[in-house]
Amino acid sequence: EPKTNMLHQWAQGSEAAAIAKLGEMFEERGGTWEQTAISGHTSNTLAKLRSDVVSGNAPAAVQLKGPEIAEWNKTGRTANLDDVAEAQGWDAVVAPELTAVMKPTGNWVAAPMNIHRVNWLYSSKKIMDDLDIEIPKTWEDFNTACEKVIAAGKICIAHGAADWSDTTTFDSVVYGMDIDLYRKAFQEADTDAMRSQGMIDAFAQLRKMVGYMDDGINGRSWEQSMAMTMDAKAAFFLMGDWTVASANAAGYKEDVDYVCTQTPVDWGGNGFILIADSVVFFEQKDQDYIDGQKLLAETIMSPEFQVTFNVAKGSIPARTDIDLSKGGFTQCQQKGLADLKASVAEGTLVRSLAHNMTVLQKFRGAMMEVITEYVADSSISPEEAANQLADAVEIQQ
Amino acid sequence: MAEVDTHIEFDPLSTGSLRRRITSKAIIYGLLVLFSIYYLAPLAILLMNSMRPLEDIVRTGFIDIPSSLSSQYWVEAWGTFCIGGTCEGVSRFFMNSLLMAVPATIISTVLGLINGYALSKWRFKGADILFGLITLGVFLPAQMTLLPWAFVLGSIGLSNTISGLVLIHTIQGLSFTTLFCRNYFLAVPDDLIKAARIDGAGFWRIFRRIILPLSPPIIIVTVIWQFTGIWNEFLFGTVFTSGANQPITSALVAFSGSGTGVRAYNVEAAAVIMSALPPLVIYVVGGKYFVRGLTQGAVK
Amino acid sequence: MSSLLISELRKSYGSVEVLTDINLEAKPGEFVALVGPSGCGKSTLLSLIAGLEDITFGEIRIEDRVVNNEAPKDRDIAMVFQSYALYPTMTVRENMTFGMESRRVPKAEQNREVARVAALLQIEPLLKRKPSQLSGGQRQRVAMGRALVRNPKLFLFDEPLSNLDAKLRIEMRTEIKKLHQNVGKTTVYVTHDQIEAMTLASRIAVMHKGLLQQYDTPKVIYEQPVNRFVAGFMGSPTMNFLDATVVKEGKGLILAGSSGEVLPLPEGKFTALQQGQKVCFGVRPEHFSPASQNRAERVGGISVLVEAHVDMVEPTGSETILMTTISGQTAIVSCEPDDTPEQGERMELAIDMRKICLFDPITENRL
Amino acid sequence: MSSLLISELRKSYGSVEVLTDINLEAKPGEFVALVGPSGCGKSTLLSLIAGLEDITFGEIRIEDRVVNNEAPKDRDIAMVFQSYALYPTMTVRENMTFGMESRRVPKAEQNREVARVAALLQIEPLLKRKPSQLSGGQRQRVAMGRALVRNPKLFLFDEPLSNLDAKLRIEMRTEIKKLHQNVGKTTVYVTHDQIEAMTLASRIAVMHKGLLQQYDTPKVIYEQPVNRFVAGFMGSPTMNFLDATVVKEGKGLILAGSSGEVLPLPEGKFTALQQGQKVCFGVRPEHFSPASQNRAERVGGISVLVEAHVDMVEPTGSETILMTTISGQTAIVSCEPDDTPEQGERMELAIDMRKICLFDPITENRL
Amino acid sequence: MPDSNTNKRSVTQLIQDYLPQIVLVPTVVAMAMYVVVFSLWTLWLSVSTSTLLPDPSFGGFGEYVALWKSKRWTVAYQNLFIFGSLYVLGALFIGTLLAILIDQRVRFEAVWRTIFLYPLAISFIVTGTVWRWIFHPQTGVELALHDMGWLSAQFNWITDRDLALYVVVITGIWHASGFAMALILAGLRAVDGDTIKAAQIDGASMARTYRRVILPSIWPIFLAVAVVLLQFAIKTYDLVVALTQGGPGVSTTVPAIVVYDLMFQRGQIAQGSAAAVMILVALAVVLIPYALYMSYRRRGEENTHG
Ligand SMILES: Nc1ncnc2c1ncn2[C@@H]1O[C@H](COP(=O)(O)OP(=O)(O)OP(=O)(O)O)[C@@H](O)[C@H]1O
Ligand SMILES: Nc1ncnc2c1ncn2[C@@H]1O[C@H](COP(=O)(O)OP(=O)(O)OP(=O)(O)O)[C@@H](O)[C@H]1O
Ligand SMILES: [Mg+2]
Ligand SMILES: [Mg+2]
Repeated sequence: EPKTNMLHQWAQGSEAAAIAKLGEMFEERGGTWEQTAISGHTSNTLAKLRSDVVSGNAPAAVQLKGPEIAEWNKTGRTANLDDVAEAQGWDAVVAPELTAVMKPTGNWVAAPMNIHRVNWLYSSKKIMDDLDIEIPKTWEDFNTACEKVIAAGKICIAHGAADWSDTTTFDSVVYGMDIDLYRKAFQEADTDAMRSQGMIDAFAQLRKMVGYMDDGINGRSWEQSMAMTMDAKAAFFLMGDWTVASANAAGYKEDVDYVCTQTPVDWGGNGFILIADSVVFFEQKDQDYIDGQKLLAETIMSPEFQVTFNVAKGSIPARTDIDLSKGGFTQCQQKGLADLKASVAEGTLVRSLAHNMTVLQKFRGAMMEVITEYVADSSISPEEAANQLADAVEIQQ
Repeated sequence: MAEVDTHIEFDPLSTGSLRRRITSKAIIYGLLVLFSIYYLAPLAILLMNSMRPLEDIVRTGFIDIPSSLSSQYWVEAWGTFCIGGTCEGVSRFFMNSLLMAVPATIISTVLGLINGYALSKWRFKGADILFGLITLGVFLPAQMTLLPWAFVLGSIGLSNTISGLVLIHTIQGLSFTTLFCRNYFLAVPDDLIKAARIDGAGFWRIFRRIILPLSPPIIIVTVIWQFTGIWNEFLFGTVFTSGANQPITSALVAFSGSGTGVRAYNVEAAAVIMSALPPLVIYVVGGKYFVRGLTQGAVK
Repeated sequence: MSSLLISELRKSYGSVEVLTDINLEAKPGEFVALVGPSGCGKSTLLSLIAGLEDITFGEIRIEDRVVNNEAPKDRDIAMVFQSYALYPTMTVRENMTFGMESRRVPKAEQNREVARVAALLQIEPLLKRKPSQLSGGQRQRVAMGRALVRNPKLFLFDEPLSNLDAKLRIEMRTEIKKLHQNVGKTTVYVTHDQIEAMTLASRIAVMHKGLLQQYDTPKVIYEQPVNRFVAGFMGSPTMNFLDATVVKEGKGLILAGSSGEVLPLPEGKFTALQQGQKVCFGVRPEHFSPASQNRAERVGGISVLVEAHVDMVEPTGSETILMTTISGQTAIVSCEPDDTPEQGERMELAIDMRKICLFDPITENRL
Repeated sequence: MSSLLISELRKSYGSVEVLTDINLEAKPGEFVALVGPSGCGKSTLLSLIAGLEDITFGEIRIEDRVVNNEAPKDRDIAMVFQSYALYPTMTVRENMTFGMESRRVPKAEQNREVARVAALLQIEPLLKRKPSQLSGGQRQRVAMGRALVRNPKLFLFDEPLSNLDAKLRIEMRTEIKKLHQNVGKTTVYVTHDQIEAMTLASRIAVMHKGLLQQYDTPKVIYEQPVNRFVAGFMGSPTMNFLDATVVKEGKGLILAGSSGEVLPLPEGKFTALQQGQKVCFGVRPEHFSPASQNRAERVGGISVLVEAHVDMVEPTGSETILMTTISGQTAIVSCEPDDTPEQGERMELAIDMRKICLFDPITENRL
Repeated sequence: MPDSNTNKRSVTQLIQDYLPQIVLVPTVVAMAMYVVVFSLWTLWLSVSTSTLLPDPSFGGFGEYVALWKSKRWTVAYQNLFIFGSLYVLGALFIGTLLAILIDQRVRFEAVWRTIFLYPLAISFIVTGTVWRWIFHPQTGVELALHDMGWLSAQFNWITDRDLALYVVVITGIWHASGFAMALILAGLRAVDGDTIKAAQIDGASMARTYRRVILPSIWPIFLAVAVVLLQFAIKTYDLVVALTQGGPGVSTTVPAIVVYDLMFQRGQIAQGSAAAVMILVALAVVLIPYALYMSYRRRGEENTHG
């Protein structure tokens, strides 16, 4: 009798509801579902995982992201899903950008649940209309628009400062200004790239943008920031597509209250910064749990789940073979999928630094510290910031 | 063991002219009221917001005169609020906390009493070194002990159980309880022990008949200290238990974290008050004895 | 047979020796008082007898049985503490029965014993009270009651009266004396009050710095102290010590600072004295008397007269204490209120020479 | 002029009156001792004089100025406490200068004062120490030093010696006496030790239950106590009270329980006595003496002989206390060691009839 | 010759004699494991090559170097000292003030005492959360002032990187000063009333009496409270997490947060252990002098008694 116990951090709200769906489906398929939802900081989930592994009770399934998967794979304690993957033909349907992450050493150790897009720009429809502003396509446009908004006495960027949200914004800035720089600096942790003029320019742009924010950014949650834009108190909000789910759940309407577009890019074309939530499987001794892992992997990769889960979460399925025009996906989500495909075609697809899809946690953590400090402390110059970014990474190498 | 409360203190303000006395009393009460506002504000804000509609809170913040009050959020918090993937409110986490805090408090207090008694009244070679070792435990940062504890719990099969937390809190608490009890018992005259030994009583009989009856003040201190400490601790609860096994403080940590989804502040405020209620009641009821016992035991 | 026999006893705490080579014997029914200044080791000795501390060296016998390795409860002793050490959470009755309960004495016998002792000490009305509801004297009595119930072989008292105020102390002293005469148990009684020791004990052991100085009857201790320490410690006001030089081939003394008057020594008592030897001349305050009321001669003693200047007069009611200067040395004199001189007066004092002591100024031993 | 004048003073705590109608006067330079049992209100009275508590009713004057509403610091007094109340964190010198600093006395003068007082009390070597580094006697001295530095109008002492052990207490008592003779300040001295009061005071105020019983010189208090309480409180061992009946038209007594021997009363002293009146016959222990050594007659007094049974003998060294039974009533007798009878003996005792007191058994006042 | 060392005691007698030691065995074993083994384990990890999981092979002291090169850590360590000293001194100061106020024979003493003491019962998580609500300009005091019409009112310490640490201090003081108050009050009550009377007679004003006589004489209580609070300060974690999450930027990070993040979020167990060892060092800096001082004092006391 297949059993599972999944460790994840979606303890509340729509995310909790989405994961509850997974449980239901798993049980429908004859499994016994258990979950361990750790609320709060990601560290809490990871601490839990680590302590479980140390105590010899590695969880059957864990929600993990990005390079962490490879790291855990290296410890040799992850389970091999190649059998299921082969039987179900995952290689064919999973977005190619993800397969490298899910198969760190050539074997499937994780099942992707979704693809989130980070580089969304939400604009307040009302402000755009009132002030007669075009939704900006480039960073220069963006700055011009902001000047206009500020002149009109409104807040331009709604933001809640935190290391991850500051970095989310910076992801978009660097990516939009220089995609190669993004790849070198943020995906390969190349410290020369971090010290380059491009990075200094990006920091300068970030500094400008901090100026477009109000001074209440510290301690504000991202939902509060979102509401500011939706309620037309602020013009723009830069955030991932989970915003869509939350906004819709809170009763805001696409194209009425807000408009979603990709964040500005100076190089034209379609861009996509991606996150994929995935579930990693650890080796088990109990046959029930081993069976459960197979069943869970199948469930996660099943089109039904991918649809239900992603509708709830605002993201797009990890399977590329799903038609988003059906099943309750919003326009933003559909636009997201289209952009993804275009981006893949143009070769502009990247993974997100802010959301732990690129470099190891230790580099990411060090970099986020620098970025969030830069946002908080206006006395740091862009040059200093670029050097600090590189230094922080070099220390950890 | 000086009785703190029977001490007739000298009151410099009871002499001198009437006017001076009145002004000084006014200043004293004025200051006390001011400070009380500082101390009570958070509690008042919690209480108020636990009954305000969410729209109010979102619109006008936490400090505002409520437009309407309702106890429905309390009901929700207790029974239906979604925490950690289940929507059963805080009730069962509350029970978990009780199941964790009560045994851990009792066991660590009992052991602390015995340890303190053995260390203070049967001084043997090395007793001071042992005592030093035990008190060191007071100061170990919890983060440091997480992984070793994980290993220990795993090897004895207590991962993700309330019993595991009871074990951790008992051992961590031993330092405090032993410290308190030992210092308290130092004030019990050695002659009592000698008299009892001559009377033919042994180690346990002296403990039961002489020491325990003298211990209520320090038992109150250790119980209050341990209970609130254990009840309010969240790191171990978060890391070593999950889901249905979590104690209430860990379950409510969502508060501080960057959780996603819309925040029901009013329900959370109600849940927070509930989670704080047991230690609060204990302090309000036992505060007097706590202070008295603490000065007899801790400050030496 | 002896009730208590202590031989070559030593006790050290770490490297500090607090008791050195103590030898002491108590006959059945004897009342032995241990006196000495604070810290001289009295309580330690009592603890060793009781078995509350380990013996470093030596032997203790109770009724001829070596008890060195026996636990306190097996030594059949009872002890009364300075702080009374009553169990604060038990009633008086429970305090008294606690020991019997520990020894599993049948209930009926317990009740009989409590009744007997309570009657003896007249504490029946207190049996239901807690120690905190008792006055100092009552606590004292209960503490004794607790010691009495078991009819032990040996009673140990550690300064049982020193927490009481002066009046009560005198009353309780008499009570203890009566009690001992009634019960007749061998008793070792620690005190630093020499009057208690004098009035209560059949023999007194004077201790100083862990050493037993003298062990004898009160009379001998008071009248023939072995050394200056014992002489000074026993007696209140304390003995006067005057510097003097031996003259007349050992048959007289000249006080240092005097104009040369010779004080003749009693015949045959100080035969070993050498001409010119320096001595310390000890006279107790009550062995002075105004020449007019020469007490010594009245009772058939020999006396000598010295001149004194009265520096201060302290009437206590029943007697008057005079601070005087004799040949430039200060001396305390006690006299009857009726004989009291005025402050500043010069007067003749008679010294009862039968009662004086001489000490070697260097060894401080009595000559 | 009087240094201190207390008129109709009352003090209540809530509904409990702890001092009732106290009238007391101290002449300049007088040494007044307040004695009485614990809880009689001595410390309260001192606190009222010092201004540490509010007066309920009445008036206190210091050097003829009403101070009822003045703060302690304005009354120009100094006080020495039982616990010494030295400031534990200050050195001896700082303890002494603290008051002067509070009053902004110039530094130079402070130093002069400290030097003067330290010399007077011989505490110069202690000036740099903290109180915890001092012995009991030294603390006592420093406490006095602190009181002395300011040259106040009035000295108040609250049982300054009761924390010291017996020997030291006697020494310090003498020192205080010397000091008072040197400094000559008016002093109010609380004690519950009647010997201290007797030896130190120029006048003694005996208090009982908030009432002033008697205020007079030590001699009068001792010899002519106004009532049985004062008689019993002053003197150690305490006065014996024997029941008796007046016979021979007021010229003789018969002890209750005796076989009818008449004790003749001294002439002219008890003229108001009625035939058949019951009285309480008070004799101090030292006014008995063995018939063979009839002290009373020796000093020219009148004495009567009574027969006594010696129940117990308590030799204290300088004197011997006898517990006796006279006509079935117990009496404590003090005698010289040389006259000591054996326990159980019958003996004849002489009573010095000049010294006796008679009390009304009901009002307890002296007749 | 009598010899007290001939031991003829039976086994049960022996057990009786060593009972005090025997009952301590479980505690000693537990504490030896908890204190000694856990500490050594951490020490070893800090020089190991551990990353995601503990790994016992030796990796040198590089992690310490890396730790001290990290800005976040240096800020955190510096914050520890700033926060620690302000928190302890502040709590002692407020606690003393409150104790003195209550000591003036006020009415309803128990009520005041409870009001000031109750924060001790509240968890740091809740404390931090509620105070964040109060301090945050968009939810708390500033908003309330704006709503009341005072639009220029500014109260945004929590979002100001230079002031945010003081918010943590104020909140910490709120939590702990009742504890200080309670102990100091009990201390004040135990001060010998006669010394206070003596000071009055010496002409000292009330303020001077407290400053020069009463407070100095209860300094051991201050010391004890300070040590208890300092170890709280050094272990501070939940309070900051709930109140500021270490921000703005890293301006309010404290070492315990860094340790936790390094060990658990970033998978740098070795560096996290190194940080934990540094916390122990900070503790030792506080505790060793205290312990030495206390034992010195105890010895001193014994000497004056002896
Ligand atoms: N446990 C101990 N460790 C070390 N020294 C001790 C111990 N107990 C007592 N002493 C020392 O032994 C000496 C004798 O102490 P003891 O208590 O027997 O004196 P004492 O004569 O009873 O004095 P007091 O009259 O003050 O009661 C003292 O110097 C004391 O300091
Ligand atoms: N603050 C107070 N409130 C109520 N009663 C008090 C107060 N202070 C003293 N008393 C009572 O007043 C009476 C007199 O007390 P006081 O201290 O003056 O006695 P005392 O003669 O000094 O006794 P002692 O010799 O024990 O010092 C006592 O019965 C005491 O209980
Ligand atoms: Mg002793
Ligand atoms: Mg008094």
